[in-house]
Amino acid sequence: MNALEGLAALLLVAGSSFFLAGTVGLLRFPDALSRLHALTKADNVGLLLICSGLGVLAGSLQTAGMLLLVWLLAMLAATVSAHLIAGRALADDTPELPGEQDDTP
Amino acid sequence: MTVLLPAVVVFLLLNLVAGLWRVYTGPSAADRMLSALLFGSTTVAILLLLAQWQDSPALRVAALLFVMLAAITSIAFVAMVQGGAARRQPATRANGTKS
Amino acid sequence: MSHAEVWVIAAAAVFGIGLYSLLIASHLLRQLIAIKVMGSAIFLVLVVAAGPIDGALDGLPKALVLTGIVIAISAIAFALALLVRLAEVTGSTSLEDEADDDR
Amino acid sequence: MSLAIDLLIATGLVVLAWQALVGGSLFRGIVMFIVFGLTMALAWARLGSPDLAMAEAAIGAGVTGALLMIAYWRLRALGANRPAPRSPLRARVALGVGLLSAVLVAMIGLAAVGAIGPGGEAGQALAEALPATGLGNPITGVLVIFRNLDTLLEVAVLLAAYVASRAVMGDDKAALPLPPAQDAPLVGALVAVLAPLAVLVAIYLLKAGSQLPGGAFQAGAVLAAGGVLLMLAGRLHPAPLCGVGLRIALVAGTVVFSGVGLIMLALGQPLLAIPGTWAVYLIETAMMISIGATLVLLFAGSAGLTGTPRR
Repeated sequence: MNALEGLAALLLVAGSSFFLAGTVGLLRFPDALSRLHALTKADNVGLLLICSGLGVLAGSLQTAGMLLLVWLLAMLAATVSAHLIAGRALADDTPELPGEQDDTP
Repeated sequence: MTVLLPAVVVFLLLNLVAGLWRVYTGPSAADRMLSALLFGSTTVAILLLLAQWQDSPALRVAALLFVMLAAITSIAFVAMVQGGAARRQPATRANGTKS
Repeated sequence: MSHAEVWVIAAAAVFGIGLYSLLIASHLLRQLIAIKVMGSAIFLVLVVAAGPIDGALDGLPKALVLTGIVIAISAIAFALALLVRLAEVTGSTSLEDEADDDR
Repeated sequence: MSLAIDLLIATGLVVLAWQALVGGSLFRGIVMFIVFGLTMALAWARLGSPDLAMAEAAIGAGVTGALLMIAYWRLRALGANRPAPRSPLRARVALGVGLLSAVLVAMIGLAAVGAIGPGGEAGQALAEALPATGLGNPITGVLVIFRNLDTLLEVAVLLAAYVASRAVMGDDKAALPLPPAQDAPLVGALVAVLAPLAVLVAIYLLKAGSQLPGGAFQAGAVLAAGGVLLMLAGRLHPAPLCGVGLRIALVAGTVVFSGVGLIMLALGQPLLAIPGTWAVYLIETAMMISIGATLVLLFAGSAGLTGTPRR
């Protein structure tokens, strides 16, 4: 049991480090496309590791299946979102949408 | 485990706070949407961790709903800007790759 | 500071920000968001005031808030329909009279 | 450690509310508000309300963001996003009013937390009466059995919101079409996975709702999110007319709920008495369909919906 908890702890810590990497990339990378690249990949690996850690910890096949489903759907959502946002970032390099104005003094 | 799970949750929340900076500064609309993406995936991870820690399986269903519907806002965003007045010609789009 | 106090104070701050913004924002879309944010703050107070954070459930306020969430979004959707119609008819997204401006 | 989590989420809510509402571009405000909704789901999770977390997740992630963005786009297409400036005096008064209201809410909230304490009387009465109903989820019990007139009227409010929005649409129904769908192959794959899954999850939530967190409102919100997805992907279009099926879906919740209640009245029972668990399922199913259909129509801002003819 202890070995399992150790494994789960390792996976959780590894997962959160990937989330940290994604956030660092989001903050430090120079343009929208590279930020997108850093964020989506790192976050999905992080989510996978955290899901595996939780699956090990939960010890029930049903929960593990649920976690797997969540991760697969997250992959799908991230793929589509990243593709759409990347297309948008390519199509338009202007800093803000036209028609953008501050509406409060 | 009773210490590690909340610790990871706190860590991810701090991560989110850092990510908020990108929504704040932008500079482009795509950047802001990108951070919304970060918030989606991190929130899912936090919900799953809370489900385990608080022993509340229903939160996993909430996480499932989150990932299912996370893409909708992105689609609305793209539909909005591409369908709007800011629509660019395909030629401009190809030029955009230079950056 | 206890858990409940943290939530109540945060909810109060959110409500104050919402009301402040409702009064100063001129764009009606922003005002709608302000109303929605104020509603969320009240939902928080209701649920926090009902009971402990870990432990027994009190179903009454939660049922109230659950329907409230759905009703709030439908009210916002209706308000947005009104707003779009207003913009179609008057070309403005504000209820202010132009003559009221100081500038 | 748990206090640290609560403090972080609560502070996050305050910061996000400020960012969403004060200063900055309107678009940033909308994105910040979407993030605020996601954070609210975390808050409900911390407050031991998975029911609310589910509803907030479905509404916040699936409907609110899309609704605000499309409305923003429509306003911009109308060229109407020109705000008027405000006087500084008014800002100062507003600041005072905001501060005052915050103090007031804090005082009321803190007093309520101290006064009621764990497990108020109504909550205890509910916990005692619940086993007799055969339901395990107190929230479903409250919604369908103990406060059923409230719930019936809330479903009616949804219907009223739709009727009212239809009334203000003017003569040219569905005046502005939704933006065209882009990148169809990838979005198509997403829809092919998510639309059936949304129906499946909605049915699961409905079935689970009698014992576990879940129920008609969450299930209806998930269905609505699925419908919004279909509209955004160009599979459903706003139509000037409302078909028969759609009309039935719109009124199903109100009609079935009040129908069951009136039949029980005719049988000599109290008004809106629920004859058994099967009736709870029947009513919840009808409510789910109505909630989903109404929210999708409100999103479309049109009278009806029509599918795309295959090309």
